[in-house]
Amino acid sequence: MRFPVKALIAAVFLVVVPFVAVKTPALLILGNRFTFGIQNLTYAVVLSVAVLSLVLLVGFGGQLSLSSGFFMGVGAYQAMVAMTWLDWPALVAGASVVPTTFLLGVLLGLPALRIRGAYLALVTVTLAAVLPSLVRLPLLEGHTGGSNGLPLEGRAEPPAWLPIASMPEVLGRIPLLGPQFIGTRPLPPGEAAAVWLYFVLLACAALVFWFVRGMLRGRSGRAIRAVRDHEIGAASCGVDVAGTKVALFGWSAALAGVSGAMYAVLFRIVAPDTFGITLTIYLLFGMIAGGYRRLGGAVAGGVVVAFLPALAAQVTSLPGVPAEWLRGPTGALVLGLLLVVIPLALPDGVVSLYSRRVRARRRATSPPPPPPPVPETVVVSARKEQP
Amino acid sequence: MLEIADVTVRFGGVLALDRLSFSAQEGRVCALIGPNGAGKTTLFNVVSRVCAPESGRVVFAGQDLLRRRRHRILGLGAARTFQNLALWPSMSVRENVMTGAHIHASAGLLRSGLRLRTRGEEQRLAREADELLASLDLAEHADHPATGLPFGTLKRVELARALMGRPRLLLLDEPAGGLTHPEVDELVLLLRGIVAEHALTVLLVEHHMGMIMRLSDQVVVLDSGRKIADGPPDEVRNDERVVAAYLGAQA
Amino acid sequence: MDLLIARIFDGIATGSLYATIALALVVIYKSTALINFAQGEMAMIGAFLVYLLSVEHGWNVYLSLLVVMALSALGGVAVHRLVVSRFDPREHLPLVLATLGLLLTLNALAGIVWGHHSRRLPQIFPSGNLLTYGSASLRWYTVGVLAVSLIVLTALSLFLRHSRIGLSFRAVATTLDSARLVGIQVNRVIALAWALAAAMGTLAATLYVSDPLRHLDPNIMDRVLIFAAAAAVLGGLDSLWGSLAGGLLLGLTESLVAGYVPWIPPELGVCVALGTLLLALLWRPSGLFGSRVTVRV
Amino acid sequence: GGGDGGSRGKIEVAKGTTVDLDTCPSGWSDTGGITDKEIRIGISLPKSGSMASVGAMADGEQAYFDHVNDSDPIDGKKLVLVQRDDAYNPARTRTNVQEMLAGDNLFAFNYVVGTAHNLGVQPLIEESCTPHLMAGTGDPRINDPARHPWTIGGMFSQRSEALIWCDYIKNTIGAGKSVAALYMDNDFGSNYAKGVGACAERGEVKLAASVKHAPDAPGITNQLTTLAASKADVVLLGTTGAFCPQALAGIAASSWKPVVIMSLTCAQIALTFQPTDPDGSGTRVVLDRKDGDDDTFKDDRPFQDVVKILQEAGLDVSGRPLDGVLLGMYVERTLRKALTMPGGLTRVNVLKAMWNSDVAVPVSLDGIRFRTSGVDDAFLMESARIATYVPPKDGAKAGHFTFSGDLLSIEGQSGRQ
Amino acid sequence: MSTLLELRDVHARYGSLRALHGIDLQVAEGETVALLGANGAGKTTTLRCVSGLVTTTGEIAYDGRRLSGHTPEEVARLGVAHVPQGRGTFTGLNVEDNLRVGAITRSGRGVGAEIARWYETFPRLGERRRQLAGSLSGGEQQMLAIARALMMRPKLLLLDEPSLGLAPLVVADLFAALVEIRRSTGTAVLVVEQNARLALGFADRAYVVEAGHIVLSGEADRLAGEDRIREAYLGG
Ligand SMILES: Nc1ncnc2c1ncn2[C@@H]1O[C@H](COP(=O)(O)OP(=O)(O)OP(=O)(O)O)[C@@H](O)[C@H]1O
Ligand SMILES: Nc1ncnc2c1ncn2[C@@H]1O[C@H](COP(=O)(O)OP(=O)(O)OP(=O)(O)O)[C@@H](O)[C@H]1O
Ligand SMILES: [Mg+2]
Ligand SMILES: [Mg+2]
Repeated sequence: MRFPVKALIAAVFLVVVPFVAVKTPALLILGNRFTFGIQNLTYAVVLSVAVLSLVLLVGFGGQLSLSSGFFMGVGAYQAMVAMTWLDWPALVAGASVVPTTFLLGVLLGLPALRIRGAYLALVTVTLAAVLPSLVRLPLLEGHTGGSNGLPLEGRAEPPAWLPIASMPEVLGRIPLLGPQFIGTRPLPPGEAAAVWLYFVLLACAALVFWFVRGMLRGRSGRAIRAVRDHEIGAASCGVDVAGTKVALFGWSAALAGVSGAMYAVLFRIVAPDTFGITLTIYLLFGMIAGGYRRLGGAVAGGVVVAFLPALAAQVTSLPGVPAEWLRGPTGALVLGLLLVVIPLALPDGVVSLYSRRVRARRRATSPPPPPPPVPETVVVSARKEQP
Repeated sequence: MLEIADVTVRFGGVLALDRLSFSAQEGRVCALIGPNGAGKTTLFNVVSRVCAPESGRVVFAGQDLLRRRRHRILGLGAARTFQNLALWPSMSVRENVMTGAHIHASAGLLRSGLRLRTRGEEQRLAREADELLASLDLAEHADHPATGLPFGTLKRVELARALMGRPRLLLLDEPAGGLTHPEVDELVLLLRGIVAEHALTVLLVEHHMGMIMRLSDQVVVLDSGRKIADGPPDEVRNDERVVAAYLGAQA
Repeated sequence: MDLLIARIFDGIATGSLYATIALALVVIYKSTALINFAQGEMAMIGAFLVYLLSVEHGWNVYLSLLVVMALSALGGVAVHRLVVSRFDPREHLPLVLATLGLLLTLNALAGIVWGHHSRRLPQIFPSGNLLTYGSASLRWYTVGVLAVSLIVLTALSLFLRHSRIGLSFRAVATTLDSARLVGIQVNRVIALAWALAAAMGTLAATLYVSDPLRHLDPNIMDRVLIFAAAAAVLGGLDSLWGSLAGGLLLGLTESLVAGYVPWIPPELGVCVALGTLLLALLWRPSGLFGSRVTVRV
Repeated sequence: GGGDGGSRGKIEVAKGTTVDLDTCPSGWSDTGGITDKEIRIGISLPKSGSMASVGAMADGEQAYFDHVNDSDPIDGKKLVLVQRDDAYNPARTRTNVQEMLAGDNLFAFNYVVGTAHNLGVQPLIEESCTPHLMAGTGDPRINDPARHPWTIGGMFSQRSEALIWCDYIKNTIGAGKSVAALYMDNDFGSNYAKGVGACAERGEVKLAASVKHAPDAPGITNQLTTLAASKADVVLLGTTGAFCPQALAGIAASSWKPVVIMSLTCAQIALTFQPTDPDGSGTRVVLDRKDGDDDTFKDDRPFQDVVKILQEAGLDVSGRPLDGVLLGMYVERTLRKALTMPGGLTRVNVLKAMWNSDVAVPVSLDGIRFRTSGVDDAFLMESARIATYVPPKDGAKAGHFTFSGDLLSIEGQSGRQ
Repeated sequence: MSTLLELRDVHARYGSLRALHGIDLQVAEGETVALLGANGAGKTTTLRCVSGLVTTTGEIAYDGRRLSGHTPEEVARLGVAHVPQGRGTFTGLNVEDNLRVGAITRSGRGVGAEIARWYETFPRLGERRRQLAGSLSGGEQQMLAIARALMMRPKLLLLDEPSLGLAPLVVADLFAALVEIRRSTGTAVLVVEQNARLALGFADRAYVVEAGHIVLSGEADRLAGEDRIREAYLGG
């Protein structure tokens, strides 16, 4: 075994970055100020779990189901209701989301055994449009806060034994990095809380990724891919196609639910319009832009979805463009153009930048594995279909 | 051992199998021949539960296969290969073959996610797969994705995958497709060995008459979904109706 | 009784609008098996151009509409050339993302150039009612939209059935590589589909906003697109007539359910659409009139 | 100003309104966000997405700030408006506010838009001890000086408006009239619904039908049919944007002829009432501000100056940009007032000015003043007049509003549920 | 006879894997050429090079023009019909439409008659004319693919293992039909065939490919007599 240099670098990076981000450094480019804050950083962690749920279902499972935004909303609301009305601690509330969303996912998986491809995609997109109306139903309004959203008071304080607030005193001494970007002053309570929240959610996300990674390996991972690539072939090898698919829907929904719970803990407000179709589009964007055929793509996707719209919206001047042109939704314009350009430049997503380099370095003797086929509609025409 | 009784399959107006009945004996190779579109693959699909017959029974080792769901068939001992390949191109050859032993392992999604006793099982499967690949002369391709290899090689990979399920009944759909004569000869030897070693019952669909003659103990001839001959190879070969419907003068 | 008839008229009115937009989606799907999420925004731009010509430059509305439809067709070809054709046509997801990007881009562009306030287009059909029954009335506008979609549908389906282009569409959509091998100029065929769909979209959007009940602003289309997509799916994504059936069915269900099922209030229109869609697809997984893909082993 | 460390103590800025400066972050300063040259104000609002039309407010406000900076800068400093787009997503709003607080060196916030959005950011803003002048929500929860002294609401509360409707129906149209109501299914519409519902519960009006429509519904035909079927005497339109003209046209096309009362957000001549359109004749509205397209105000000098500012900036002279000017004027006047107080332009003084406000701006109808007085009166916008739309007579290029009755004031009652 | 197709030093690769290492090959007008070789030798790749389905280096000349860089549709429009390995029928179209697509680059006249003629050669297809191609049996699809290619009235026909999956009787009929077509239209044929005996009986000349190289070429009759060929391709 080699010394895990990469893991070490990653760990240092993950630990140092929040202390930099909490200072919200800004970058000046062509007269635009782009900020980099801890809120977005933590949001990236939350979103990467949501994108992972799509990567699992679409990328690995081959089910063109875009329901993650919906389940994220369900998870967020459930966690929030548990925390506000039942006073459950955040971790318990978050965990309680798993069984509910799993079951809902299974329920969605049942019709998906028959509905496929573009049809499934559009049905599930519609699903995302439904949640806001459901939340505002008079019947539920009392608990969900209806259109006004459901806020949660207070904030998550770091435990006393953890020296988060005083960490900059240590990290700030690291030459080059520290004094400039972190400073050496201890963090005020609000900032310490933000960093603490980042670590907590990062740990949750890491656990989820670890779990999914295990799921995609070995027997179960092969079953998932077998079902995606060739259902009949899979069944002939004894893989329970329907069961695998339904379970995958369940787990994917549960991941989205967890991500929603993390969202609730992070933002302390849930509102119906957050979980509409726009979120679904962004998650889809994260999945493809990140790279939907790899777990790393989910991380990249989360980062991209958290930062890109926010950064794009900070474009206030473009060279050669008159100011009154930049009054309107310039951010959306920049974002839209990026959505077109990114998949063109990187059809395998942002992660492919990294893995291309790695692959070039390894210079494998065997040819590169071909990309798995795009999920396609395969219907066996027969007099009767087996369930 | 395998008994097909009165099986009828209809696709819209097409009668693909018409009250087909025959049985195949244990440990023997039963060949199924007939013109294109006679219903050979359809019969395979019925036995492996890919499509449901309108009527009839399929009994294997005392079990009514038509009562079982598709993925339970391998558990009862019947494995198949496909006329036009049903491999998973995103997996390596080894992984394809390991998946063939899906029913001989047990780690599900949850257990794999939590990594509960999955390691030993994986190692066992990989070992078995490598042994099988070596015996089928596929060891060099183990890490290659199951695509882009020559058609004949992929057909052999499918054979390996089917064997990983430790079947008692093997359904082979045109295993010699895309092979040259000498390669067919090798395949015949290989299959003979496998049949003997695992005491397999084989149902074989093939258009390569040389192979049929050398390998099979019994030949069933289909035409338009109906059985027109059933007997030992030599007898069938000289059957007038078979010659007229299938072989043609040249054979 | 009046009320029932009024609700049926409502259903037909909204349904025929869903149908016209669904039709544009279907045209693209038929040749590429792709859902163009930017369809609505392309159509919105078209409607804006009609507005500019007819209101700001004082052209005749019908003339403006025809001119803009022709321009849109060119725009469709441009979109294909500049964006779509640069993607690997077998890889749908990146392309879908690109159409989403296009959606955002066009929407933002319209917002920047024209602002977000609403404008009113001249009427295309006479105002007033064709017939009234008690308090229920069938507006000329509704009848007009329905008539136009019928005409367009008939023309389009005749064209696709009896020209080689229709055959090319289907060939390209099922097996792209083989289509190349028989000499079909795949890029031209797909470009043509984009042109057709863009022109159809402009027509649909213009009809949509020419209703005195509606206004033109850059966001008009994201409100209908989801219903139009549902209508297209309901009818079967590759069926022209299915889009009309799907649209009407959706419109009628929405207005009747909202009107007569007390526990489903009208603001849950999307839920009704989704419910209808799910039930229909469970019954027929490729929509009411869609063709099934057959892949056998 | 304050400084690092040390006790800064509690200060009562208005009646029952106390800020505890000891809870402010270390490094907080009473004059944070004010430099030699600039006073920095932050705004987060949707400039893209389905609510993008709201974004034009920032353009109007910016135009007014530019005007002030050019003509009469406050304390010789430039007013800088730091704008952020949140696409009407509360998470983006919260991120925006957090990042602006950390990195943009703001003196105060102005008009963060949305109810959920404001509820979400209020703790952040409060924790950072930054004033939020005119939060963009009509929800009365935001106007709570005893608990949340740093934020004041900046909209005519929809519940107040509904109360005025109710009084108007009862007093002018006739007691016990039947009412049909249309609401947008979001925070905006639900506040109207609550106000009207309370009124119906008290028996002041008879609610014959009440329907909602999704904020992103493609049309409201079904809803209008339901309303028409009720044959009510009065219809209330608690909706906004493009739905206002849709509703008016739909009602005009039907055989139903109710008295129409609609949201003041609809009261824009150019957008809701097409210049030449007879629809909507006689529509009542609770109005508190002028319209740049309304000829009634063509001799109103101060207002025409505002209109000119907008015209020169290439913006619409009614609707959102005009609202933006109103915001800008309020901010400017409040800051100027603070400047006159002992200690000058500080955050605490801004709070004092904000909670003891008495400001009039030429965008509002004459006679309307934004008054507050700590917990006794926590609402800025509480008076309006009933206006009736008159379509253009032949020759006129646009219709106008006529006003009936005096200025209605519900001063101090806005919190009433 | 003049040369119709000429490959000179053609190389091709799939990713990092090199499949062809310099192929030289010629087909004269009206000539039938067979390409023999073991599994994975590069026969299919050679045909794909001609059709422009893989990127290649080297010289490909067809009918007096250079083909390198041409797209498959351009090649097809020049009169090259390719029946790919794995058939590539239009699964979503029915049999008749598949045949009509074959003639899509020509004007509509005479198409009906020609379709009828193919139904004669492959009666099976006639019986199944309204069936979706995707649901045909393996052999039926193979017949369809060949018939569709011939609907193009090609100058050069590229056949990749045409006998794969066909019943012996059908194979015999097919080759008889091909001989007839060659005679009446002068179509040149480049055929890859595992059944070497059949191929050599049918072709004028043959090439043997091994691991991406041409190792042997010559008159078909002469090759059939060579020991090396008998051993490697014709079996005992
Ligand atoms: N889904 C289907 N719909 C309609 N017809 C079908 C379907 N599946 C099979 N058929 C028809 O049933 C008949 C039997 O097909 P099958 O695949 O069993 O033939 P086969 O004997 O395997 O032929 P081959 O030797 O060509 O593989 C064929 O004529 C085929 O066209
Ligand atoms: N799509 C592909 N990706 C990667 N490698 C490929 C691909 N197609 C073919 N190859 C490789 O290229 C080489 C030549 O293949 P080709 O298909 O041309 O052989 P062939 O002689 O036609 O064999 P077959 O008998 O299978 O038809 C083989 O080693 C094969 O593994
Ligand atoms: Mg078969
Ligand atoms: Mg080959």
